[in-house]
Amino acid sequence: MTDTVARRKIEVLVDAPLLPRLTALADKAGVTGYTLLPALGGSGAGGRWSEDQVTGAQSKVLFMAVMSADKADKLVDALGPLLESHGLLLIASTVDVVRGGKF
Amino acid sequence: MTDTVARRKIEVLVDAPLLPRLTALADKAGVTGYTLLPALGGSGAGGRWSEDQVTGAQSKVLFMAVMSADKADKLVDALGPLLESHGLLLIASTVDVVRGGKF
Amino acid sequence: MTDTVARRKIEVLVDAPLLPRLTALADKAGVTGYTLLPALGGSGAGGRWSEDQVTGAQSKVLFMAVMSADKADKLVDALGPLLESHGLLLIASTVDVVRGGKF
Amino acid sequence: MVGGLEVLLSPVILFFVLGAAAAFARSDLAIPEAVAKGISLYLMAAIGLKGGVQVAASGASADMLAAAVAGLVLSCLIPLPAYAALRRFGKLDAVNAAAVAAHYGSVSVVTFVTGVEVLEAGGMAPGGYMVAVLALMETPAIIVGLMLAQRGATVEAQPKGALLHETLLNGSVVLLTGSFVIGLIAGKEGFAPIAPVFDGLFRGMLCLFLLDMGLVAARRLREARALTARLAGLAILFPIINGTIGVLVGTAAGLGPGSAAALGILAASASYIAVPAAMRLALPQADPGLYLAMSLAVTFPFNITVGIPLFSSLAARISGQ
Amino acid sequence: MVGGLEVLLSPVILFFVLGAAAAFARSDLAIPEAVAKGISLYLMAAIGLKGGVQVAASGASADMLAAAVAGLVLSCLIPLPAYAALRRFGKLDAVNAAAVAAHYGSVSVVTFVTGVEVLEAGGMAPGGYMVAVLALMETPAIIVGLMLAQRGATVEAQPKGALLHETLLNGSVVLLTGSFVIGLIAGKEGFAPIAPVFDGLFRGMLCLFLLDMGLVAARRLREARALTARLAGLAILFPIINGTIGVLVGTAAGLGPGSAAALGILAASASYIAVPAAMRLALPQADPGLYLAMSLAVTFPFNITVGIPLFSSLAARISGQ
Amino acid sequence: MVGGLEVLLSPVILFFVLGAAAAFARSDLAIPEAVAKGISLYLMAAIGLKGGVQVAASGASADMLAAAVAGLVLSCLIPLPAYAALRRFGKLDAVNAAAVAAHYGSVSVVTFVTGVEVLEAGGMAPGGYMVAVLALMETPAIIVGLMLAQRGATVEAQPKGALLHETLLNGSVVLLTGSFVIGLIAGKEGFAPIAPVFDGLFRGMLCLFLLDMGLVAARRLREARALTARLAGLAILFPIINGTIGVLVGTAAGLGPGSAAALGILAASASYIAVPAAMRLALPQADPGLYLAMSLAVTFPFNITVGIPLFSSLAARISGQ
Ligand SMILES: Nc1ncnc2c1ncn2[C@@H]1O[C@H](COP(=O)(O)O)[C@@H](O)[C@H]1O
Ligand SMILES: Nc1ncnc2c1ncn2[C@@H]1O[C@H](COP(=O)(O)O)[C@@H](O)[C@H]1O
Ligand SMILES: Nc1ncnc2c1ncn2[C@@H]1O[C@H](COP(=O)(O)O)[C@@H](O)[C@H]1O
Ligand code: NA
Ligand code: NA
Ligand code: NA
Repeated sequence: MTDTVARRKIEVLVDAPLLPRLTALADKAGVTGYTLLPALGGSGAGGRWSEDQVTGAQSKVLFMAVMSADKADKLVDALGPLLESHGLLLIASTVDVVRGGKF
Repeated sequence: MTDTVARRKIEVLVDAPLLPRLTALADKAGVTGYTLLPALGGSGAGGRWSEDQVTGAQSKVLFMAVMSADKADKLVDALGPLLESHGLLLIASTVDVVRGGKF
Repeated sequence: MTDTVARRKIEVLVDAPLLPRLTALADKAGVTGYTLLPALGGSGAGGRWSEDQVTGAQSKVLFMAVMSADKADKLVDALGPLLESHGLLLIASTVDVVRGGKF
Repeated sequence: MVGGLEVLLSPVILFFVLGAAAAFARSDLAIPEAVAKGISLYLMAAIGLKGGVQVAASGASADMLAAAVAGLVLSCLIPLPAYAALRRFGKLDAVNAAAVAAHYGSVSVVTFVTGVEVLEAGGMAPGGYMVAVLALMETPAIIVGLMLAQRGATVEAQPKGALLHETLLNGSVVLLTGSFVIGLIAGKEGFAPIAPVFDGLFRGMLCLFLLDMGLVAARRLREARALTARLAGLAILFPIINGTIGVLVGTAAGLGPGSAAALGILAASASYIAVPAAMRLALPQADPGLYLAMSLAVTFPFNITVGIPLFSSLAARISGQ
Repeated sequence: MVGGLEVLLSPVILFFVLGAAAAFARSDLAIPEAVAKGISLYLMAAIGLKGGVQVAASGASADMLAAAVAGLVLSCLIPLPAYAALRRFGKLDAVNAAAVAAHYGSVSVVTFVTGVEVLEAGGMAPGGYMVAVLALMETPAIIVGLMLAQRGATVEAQPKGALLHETLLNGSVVLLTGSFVIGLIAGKEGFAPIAPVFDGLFRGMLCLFLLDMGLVAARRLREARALTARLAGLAILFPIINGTIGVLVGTAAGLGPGSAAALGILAASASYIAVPAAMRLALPQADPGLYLAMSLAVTFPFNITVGIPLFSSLAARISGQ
Repeated sequence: MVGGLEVLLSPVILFFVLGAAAAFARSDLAIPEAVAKGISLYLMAAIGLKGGVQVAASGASADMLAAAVAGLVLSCLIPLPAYAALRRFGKLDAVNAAAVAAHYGSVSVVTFVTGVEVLEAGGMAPGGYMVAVLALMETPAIIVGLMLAQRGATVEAQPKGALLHETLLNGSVVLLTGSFVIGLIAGKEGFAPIAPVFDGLFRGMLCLFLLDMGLVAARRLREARALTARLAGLAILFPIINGTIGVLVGTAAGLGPGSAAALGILAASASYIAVPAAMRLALPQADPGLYLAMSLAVTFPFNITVGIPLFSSLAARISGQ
C-alpha cells in the first residue's frame, strides 16, 4: 500500500484582481505550491454575482494549497488582514497526500 | 493565531438547467451563501459526459456551500427529493473556517 | 434525517494530455464514477503555469472521485507509478455521501 | 435542381465530414466550447435577420400562414407515431420513448440553416418566413412528449408554469424570433451596414460550426452505449418518413418548392438543444445518452449528408421544376 | 442631423433592446463570456486603429489638444459634484459615494463606440483623435475618487504604486492606445489589408456585443437590491447633466459638432470595467452591487437609447447645423 | 523584395509588439484563451484551404515532391546537431536536450502563416503545396527526439502505439491536412462563397492572434527561470542556422524563391503546440518551463521580427530577384 501522510488544505475564494496580492502573501509565508480553480458565480452577504468577463469586476478564483499544519497556521495568520478587509472566504481541512515530503 | 471553527461543507454536482431549482431550495433552507464551480466532464452510471455548450443538455455545475452542522442537516433533507429524482451527487465534509460567525 | 455514509474522495491534478491514461487506470481499478474540474493555473516546484489553450502543453485538470476506502487504496496503488513518473498531486480525504450504495 | 454529389462536395459539408473523421480517428482536434456556442448564436441571429429582411421586402402572404399552421401541426403530431414505433419496435419504456419522440417533433436549427444554404446554392431559396416557422416548431413537441410520458408512466408532477416558461423563452427561440423582428424593422436598408457580418461571413462560419458538429456528433456516436441497432434504424427511418411528409404537406399547402423542401427538412430534423434541456428537467428518468445519441449522433449527420439533398430534390420533382 | 427614432430603430440599438428584453423575461439566452470579452477587445482595437488612421490622414491639430485638455479636466472635476449629490441626495456613506463618483468621472468604451457609430451614420463623424481622449479619460477619476474616499472616511492605506500601475496599464487603456499608435504608423495604406476585419465587421460585431450588454445590464438591474429610487434617479440625472456640460465645453473649446457630441457622450458615460476593478482593490468596503447597478444597469442603457441621440442633436443644434 | 523595416511596421507585426510590450509592462491585457484558440484554429483552416485551392489551380508538380522530401529530411536531421549543441554548449542533461531538440526539428504554424503573409505582401508568394510540407514537418522530429532521449538516458518505456497515434493525429496536423484536402476538392469556385471568411478576414485575424502571442511569449519570457544566457543564445542561433540551411536546401532543390523562403522559415521555426504536448506525455522528466521558454519566448519572437525578413531576403538574393 502506498503511504500517505496528513496535511492541511487551505482554500481561499478571492476576487480576481486581488489574486496577485494573495499569492504574494502566500509566497512570503513560504507557500509556493498552489493551484487555482475558476469560479462561475455565487451568492453571499453582498448579493449574487456571476462570472462576467466583460466587466471583470466580480470574477473570483479559488486558490487551493496543500501544506504542513505549521505552514497552514502561518499562512492563515499572514492572510488575516486581507481576508478581513476584503471579506474573503477561507476554508481549511485535513487531507492525506502521497509523497508528503513535497509539502 | 487566527481562530477557526468547524463547519460543514456541502457540495452538490447538479445539471446546469436544474441549478435555479437547487438554489431556490437552498434559499428556503436558509442557505444563502454559496459558490458555483464549473465542471468539465465526468463519468458515472449514466455513462460519460463532457461539457458541451452547443447542446448544453449535459453541462453540470458544482454547488459548494459552507454552513453550520444544523443547517447542513436541514439542507440535505430539503434537497433529498431532488437528489433522488435526478440522481445527483452530494458530498458533505467537515472543514474549518475563519470568522465562523458568518456561517 | 437523511442517512449519510463515509467514503473516500480522491483528487488528482493531472496534465490534460495525460488524462486518458489516468482514467484508463482508474477504470482498471474499478473506479468508473468521477468528475473533472478545470484548473486555471498554479505554481509548484516546476515553476508557475497558467491555462493557455494555444500551447495546451500546460493545461491541467482536477480529477475527482468518491469511492469506498477499499477502492481508494486500490486506486492510489494503481496510480502510483504514474504519479511518480509525472510528479502528480494526489489528495485524499474522508467525506460523507448520501445514497452510499452507489459508491 | 439540387444535385446530391455536388452538395456533398461543398466545403460546408466537407468540414462536417472532416470533423466526424477526426473524432472517429480519435484525434484531439477540438473547438473551444465557448467559440462553438458563439458561432451557433451568430448563425441564429444571421438566419433570423435574413428571414426578417426578406419578409420586410416581400410583405406578409397567405403562404406564411399556411406554412406556420403546417409546421405547428407537424410538430404536434410527429411525436405520436414516433412514440408508438419507439415503444414497439424500439423496445423502449414509456418515459424514454416519450422523451425521444419529443426530440423528433421539434427541430434542429443547424440542420435548417445548412438546408437553406444548400437550397440557396441550388437556386431554390425558401421564403424568409420559414425562419418564423422554425421558431414556432421548436417547443410544442416538448408538451406533447410530456403528455405521452404521463400517460405511459407515473411521472413526478412538475411545476408546469416553470417548465412552460423555460421552454417558450429558451435562448434559441428568443434569439431567432428577436432577430427576425429586428430584420423586419430594419429592412434592406437597415441591414446593409451589418450585412458584411450577418451575410458575408455566413457560409464560412457555417463551415467552422459544422466542423465542430462533426466532432461532437461522432464523439457521441462512439460513446453511445445505449444505442441498439433497432434504435439506430429508427433514427434514420424517422427523418426519411417525417421529411417526406413535410415536403408533401408543404406542397399541398401551396408552398413553393424551396419552402416545401425547408418544411421537409424541419420535419425531418430532431432537436438537440431545447428538448434535451427540457427533458433533463422534466423527465430526469429518461436517459440523455439515448436521446442525444439518436438525435445528434445519427439523425443530424444523416440529414446533413443525405436528408437535405433528398428532400430538396423531392420538392423540386413534385413541383415539376 | 441625427434623428432620435431612426437611431432607436437601427439594428445596433435593437439588439441591445432584444438582449434587455430577453433578460427581463428571464430567458436563458446567454453569450459565452469568453466570446463577449473577445468582441469587446476587438471593438477597442478597431476603434483605436480607425482613430489612428484618421489622425495620420488629417495630421495633428489644435483641436486635438483642446479636446484632450477638456476631457482631462472633465474627468477630474465631474466626480466632485457627483460625490456631493450622492452623499446628500443619494444618502450614501463617504466610501460608496466616492466609489460611485469615480465611475462617472471615467468613461465607457462601448458607449463611446456606439456613439461614434450613430454620429457617423448621421453624417457627424467626430475627429479620430477622440479615441485618444477616450483613453485619457479612463483613469484620472479613479485617483480623484480615492482622494474623496480618504477625505470622507478612514480608508486603509493602499500600496499606491501598485494601484497606479494597475490603473494606468489596465488592459483597455493599453489596447486603445496601442491600436491608436498602430493606426498612426500604418496609415490608410497599412490599414487597407486589415480593413475587412477592423472596418467591415465593425457594425455587425457591435450588434452582437450590444446584445450581450443588454443581457448583462438587465440581469444586473433585476438583481440590484442596493439600488434605491433616489440613486436610480441620480444615475439618469448624472449623464444628462454631464453630457450637456461635455457638449457645451467641447463646443466652447472649438471642436466641431461631431467631436463636441463625442465629448458629451464621454462625459455622460460611466465606467464599468476599469473603475470597478480598481475599486474592488482599493475600496473593498464599497459595494460592487451598488456601483455596477448605477453605471451598468441604469446609466449605460440610458446613454445607449436616449443619451447618444440627445447629445448628438444638442451638439448639432448649438453649432447651427 | 521584402524590405525589413517595412515588414516590421506592418500592423501584423506591430500587434505582436504591442502584446509583448503590454506583458512586459505587466498590463492585465489578456485575450480569453478560448478565443485565442478559436482564432488559431481559424488560421490553420484558412491556410490549409488556401493552399489546397492553389494546388488545385496549378496542379501537382515536381516542386511539390522536392519540397516534401526536403522538409521531411530537414525535420529529421535538425534535432541531431541541435542535441549536440544543447548538451555541450547548453549544458543540458540528455533528456532535456532531446526534448528541446525535438522542438526545433518540428515547426510553428503561426510563424509559417506570418511568413506567408509577409512573402505575399512582398510579391513572393510561396507555392500552395508548402502547407502540406508544413503538416509533414510537424511530427517526425518527435520520434527523433525520443530516440535521442532513450540513447542518452534510461527513459521509461512508453506505450509506443499510443504516442504515435497521438502525435500523428494531433489536432493541428488533422486540421491543416483536412482543410488542404477540402481546398483541393473545392477549388476556386467552391472556395468563392467562403472566401469572405477564410481569405478576407485572414490578415485582421492574424493581427489579433499575434497580439495574443506577443502577450503569451513575453509573459513566458518574464517567468522563465530555467533560461540561462547560453540557452537563450542557442534559441537565437538555431533559427539563424536552420533557416539559412532551409533556404539553401530549398533553392538547391529547385524551389522558387517564395517556396525556398517558406522552407527556411519552417526550418527556423520551433514547435510550441504538438511537441510540448508529446513531451509532457513521453518525457515527463523534461522541464516544460525550459523547452517552452526557448521555443515560444525566444525563437518565436525572433522569427516573427527578424527571421522572416532575413530568410525572405536571403532567398530573394540567392535566386537573383
Ligand atoms: N457560506 C458560504 N459558502 C460558500 N461560499 C460562500 C459562502 N459565503 C460566501 N461565499 C462566497 O463568497 C462570496 C462573497 O461573500 P460575501 O462577502 O458574503 O458576499 C459569495 O459571493 C460566495 O461566492
Ligand atoms: N463516485 C463518483 N465520484 C465523483 N463523481 C461522480 C461519481 N459518480 C458520479 N459522479 C458524477 O456524477 C455524474 C452523474 O452520475 P451518474 O448519475 O452515476 O451517471 C457523473 O457523470 C459524474 O460526473
Ligand atoms: N502544495 C500544493 N498545493 C496545491 N497545488 C500544488 C501544490 N504543489 C503543486 N501543486 C500543483 O501541481 C502543479 C505541479 O507541481 P510541481 O510538480 O511541484 O511543479 C503545480 O503547478 C500546482 O498547480
Ligand atoms: Na422534426
Ligand atoms: Na463620464
Ligand atoms: Na524547425
